[in-house]
Amino acid sequence: MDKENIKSYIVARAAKELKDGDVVNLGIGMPTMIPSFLPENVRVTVQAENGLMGVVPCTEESLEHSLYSVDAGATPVKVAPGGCYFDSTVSFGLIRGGHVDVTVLGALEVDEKGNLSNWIIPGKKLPGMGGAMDLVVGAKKVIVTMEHTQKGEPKILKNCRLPLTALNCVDLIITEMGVIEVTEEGLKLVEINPEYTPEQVQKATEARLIISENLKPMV
Amino acid sequence: MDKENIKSYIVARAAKELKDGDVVNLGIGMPTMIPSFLPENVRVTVQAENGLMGVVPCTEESLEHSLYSVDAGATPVKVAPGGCYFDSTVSFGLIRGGHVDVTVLGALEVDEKGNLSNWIIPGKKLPGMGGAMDLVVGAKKVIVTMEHTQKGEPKILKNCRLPLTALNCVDLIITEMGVIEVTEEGLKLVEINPEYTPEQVQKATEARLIISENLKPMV
Amino acid sequence: MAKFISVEEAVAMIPDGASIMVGGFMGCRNPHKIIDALSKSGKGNFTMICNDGAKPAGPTGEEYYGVAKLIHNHQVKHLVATHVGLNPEVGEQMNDGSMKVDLIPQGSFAEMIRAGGAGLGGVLTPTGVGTIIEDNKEFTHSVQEIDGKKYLLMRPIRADFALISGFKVDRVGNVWYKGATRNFALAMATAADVVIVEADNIVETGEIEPENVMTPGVIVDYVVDGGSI
Amino acid sequence: MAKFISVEEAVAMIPDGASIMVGGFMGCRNPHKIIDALSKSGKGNFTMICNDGAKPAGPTGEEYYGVAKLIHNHQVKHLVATHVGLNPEVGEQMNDGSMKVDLIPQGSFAEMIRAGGAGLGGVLTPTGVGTIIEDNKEFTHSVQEIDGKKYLLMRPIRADFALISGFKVDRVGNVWYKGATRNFALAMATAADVVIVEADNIVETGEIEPENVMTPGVIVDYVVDGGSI
Repeated sequence: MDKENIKSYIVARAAKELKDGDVVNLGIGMPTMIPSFLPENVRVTVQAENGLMGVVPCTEESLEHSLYSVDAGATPVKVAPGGCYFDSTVSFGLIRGGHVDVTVLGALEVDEKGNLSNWIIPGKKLPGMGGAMDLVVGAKKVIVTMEHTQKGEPKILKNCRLPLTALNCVDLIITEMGVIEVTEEGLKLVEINPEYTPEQVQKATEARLIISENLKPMV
Repeated sequence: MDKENIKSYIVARAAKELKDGDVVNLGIGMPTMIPSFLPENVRVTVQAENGLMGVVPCTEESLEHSLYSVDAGATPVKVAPGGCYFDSTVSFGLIRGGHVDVTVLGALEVDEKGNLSNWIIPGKKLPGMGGAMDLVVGAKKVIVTMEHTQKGEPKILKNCRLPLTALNCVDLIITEMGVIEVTEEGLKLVEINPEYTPEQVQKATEARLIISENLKPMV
Repeated sequence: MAKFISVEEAVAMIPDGASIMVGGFMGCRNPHKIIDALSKSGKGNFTMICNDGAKPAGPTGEEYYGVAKLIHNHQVKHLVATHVGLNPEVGEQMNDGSMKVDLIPQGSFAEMIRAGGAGLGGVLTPTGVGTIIEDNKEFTHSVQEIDGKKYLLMRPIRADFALISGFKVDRVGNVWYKGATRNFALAMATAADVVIVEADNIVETGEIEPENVMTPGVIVDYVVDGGSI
Repeated sequence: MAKFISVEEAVAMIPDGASIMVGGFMGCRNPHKIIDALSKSGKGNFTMICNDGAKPAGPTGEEYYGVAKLIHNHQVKHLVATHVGLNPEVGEQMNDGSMKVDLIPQGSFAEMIRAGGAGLGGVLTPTGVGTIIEDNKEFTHSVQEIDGKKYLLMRPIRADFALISGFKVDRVGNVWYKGATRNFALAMATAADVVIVEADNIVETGEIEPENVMTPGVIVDYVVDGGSI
């Protein structure tokens, strides 16, 4: 699979995790692509942490949206009918208070305890955490979508080495190789891309994987 | 002075404490009467802690106001042009955060440290503190208006005996006998009703009064 | 997205012994239809979290106004409020031991409910320092000194149900409150497991401008048509 | 009640070394006229408390958008923000030691400013527990365990000035924000000694319905006419 195919493959699988009626927060990059992969009978409400509920893309070029309605990634958006705007204290009250069902976001590293690192590479890159630390602590379910490795190096580790975003926060990891649940016992490979063997997935993963007795093909 | 005259006398004096542009919160009873005693060039904004800014009385009988716009004493009111409504968390954020310049309220007891008791008489009367505890802690200036004694017994004490509303919160006490400042040194009588002598005021007061060198007639 | 139900369905959901937050102030915009039906339901043992005990006489001739109905019927075993002076039955039931009453400063009350709905560990407020509020361990966690100043750490408050009255409610459950009736509504809607809004007016989606929505429909579970007033 | 002043008068009020909260998000509805004038003022050594460092290119052809102008001009000695990834100059100035940067989780940031304006002793949040946020003693007071769960006690934040952009501002200073631009505005307006609002539209009092006022005019000190956009 090329880069674009990998992305679509991961996003299509992540879309299956969302249920009709869910309130979801979608990180920059792959997560933002999820809504276009949802079947018609699954309608979700997208929250943006800077104060929007019911976010939909702007199809038209509009200076007005650039000036008054951007999402957390500074992309001009609008709200769907029934959506609304509110301030940041309300928005993060909803996030921290468990009123967001699912948050999907990228990661630099995830480890076998469900620890997540995704906001800083000391000395190299300092994007900042924005709303990510609140989202992964507050959302009912936290899904990480990412490529399985970075330049061939594992990103799913025994222990995160980069500064953490939060402890024990990740529920599910979706990569182009498979779907991994974070369980009490450790990381459990529950679905696998039929192009790979479990051994290949383990080889690309630093943390030990428990292979589900019920391992299914990832589709 | 009869009961009504005493009230007007106290309220008229209290009105002089308010400055043009002040945001004020006025307790039930005498404090509510203050706005009608203000000169034309002193315009204040009255806040009600249940979520109104710019409260003015309803002159007309109106079911709509009873149903949708009451003040903290359950009296139907409205907001003046430029006034607004907000929720209780915002309202008390403004109060606690020092955005109310003056609060004027009644008291059961005040003592020489500026402690205040005005919300409960154990075993007898349990109105509750409502917003009073927040108001006296948060407002920049706290003025107590009350009759000097209750059935001949002093209400200005060495130490409050009833459960406190707050510690060290009162700035000024206005009664029909005089005006008393709460200072580091104790209670200082700064104005006196010409009908009384300082000795008479002290006699009606349990706490020791410092008589101001600059004692003025109360008008 | 909110589901539209009848007042009977709303009341049927609320079991004996439930903890219930009720919006409104001194009876003004308690959700009167739901409270009225609840007062006739025969259910009780409720913990009510509500600014006050309302008052006996309502502005349209009610003998008991709003939550005062439930108190009069002895359906409330525990009232958590800020002011109960307008309803003499609260003091009576407290004195005869039939109802427990906890009084909390109004600003703390609002903020504790907000904290319960916003995932915060509590509220650090200067309000109540040095008073008997410090002794109420059910609601006051501790006294803390932070950088030389004392604060009470007040606990978050949550409930099984929030019953709220809204002036305009649209088809997805977005709420707009009229006048001074907003009070604790948004905080309560975040802090209860089941949120039921009684709508004075059900309006088409879009009628409330997106900026002016005061409680987002995504946190409203059920809407009851309050009918014309 | 707010006083209406010119952008020059607004900038004249702000001294070298001031701490300044700025509303907006990634440059969107930073108060652009005031920031632009401030960027040409020659003043500096500012502590900026602002969600982000904005970004180089603005949507109407600006070379630097909003607060990015002040950063580009090296007028900021300390930036307190939640995300600075869109403005590469922040990282550069941080690495060459010319600007101090503190990063705070966005939800904590909002709540800390709110606490600063609402007289609360701090914010008890689960966000940041177990991360390096714990080590930033300037903004994190302590780690506390409350009823078995860990929280960070984050300190309140206040500033000398709050600079905010409002879509509609009436004659007494009441503000209504359009779309997603409300963000930190109300919290900041409570947490700064001097609050200056740049109005996209100055409207007659009454045009904003009393219920829909988002920042009460009583906490707005000054209004600057932002003129047509």
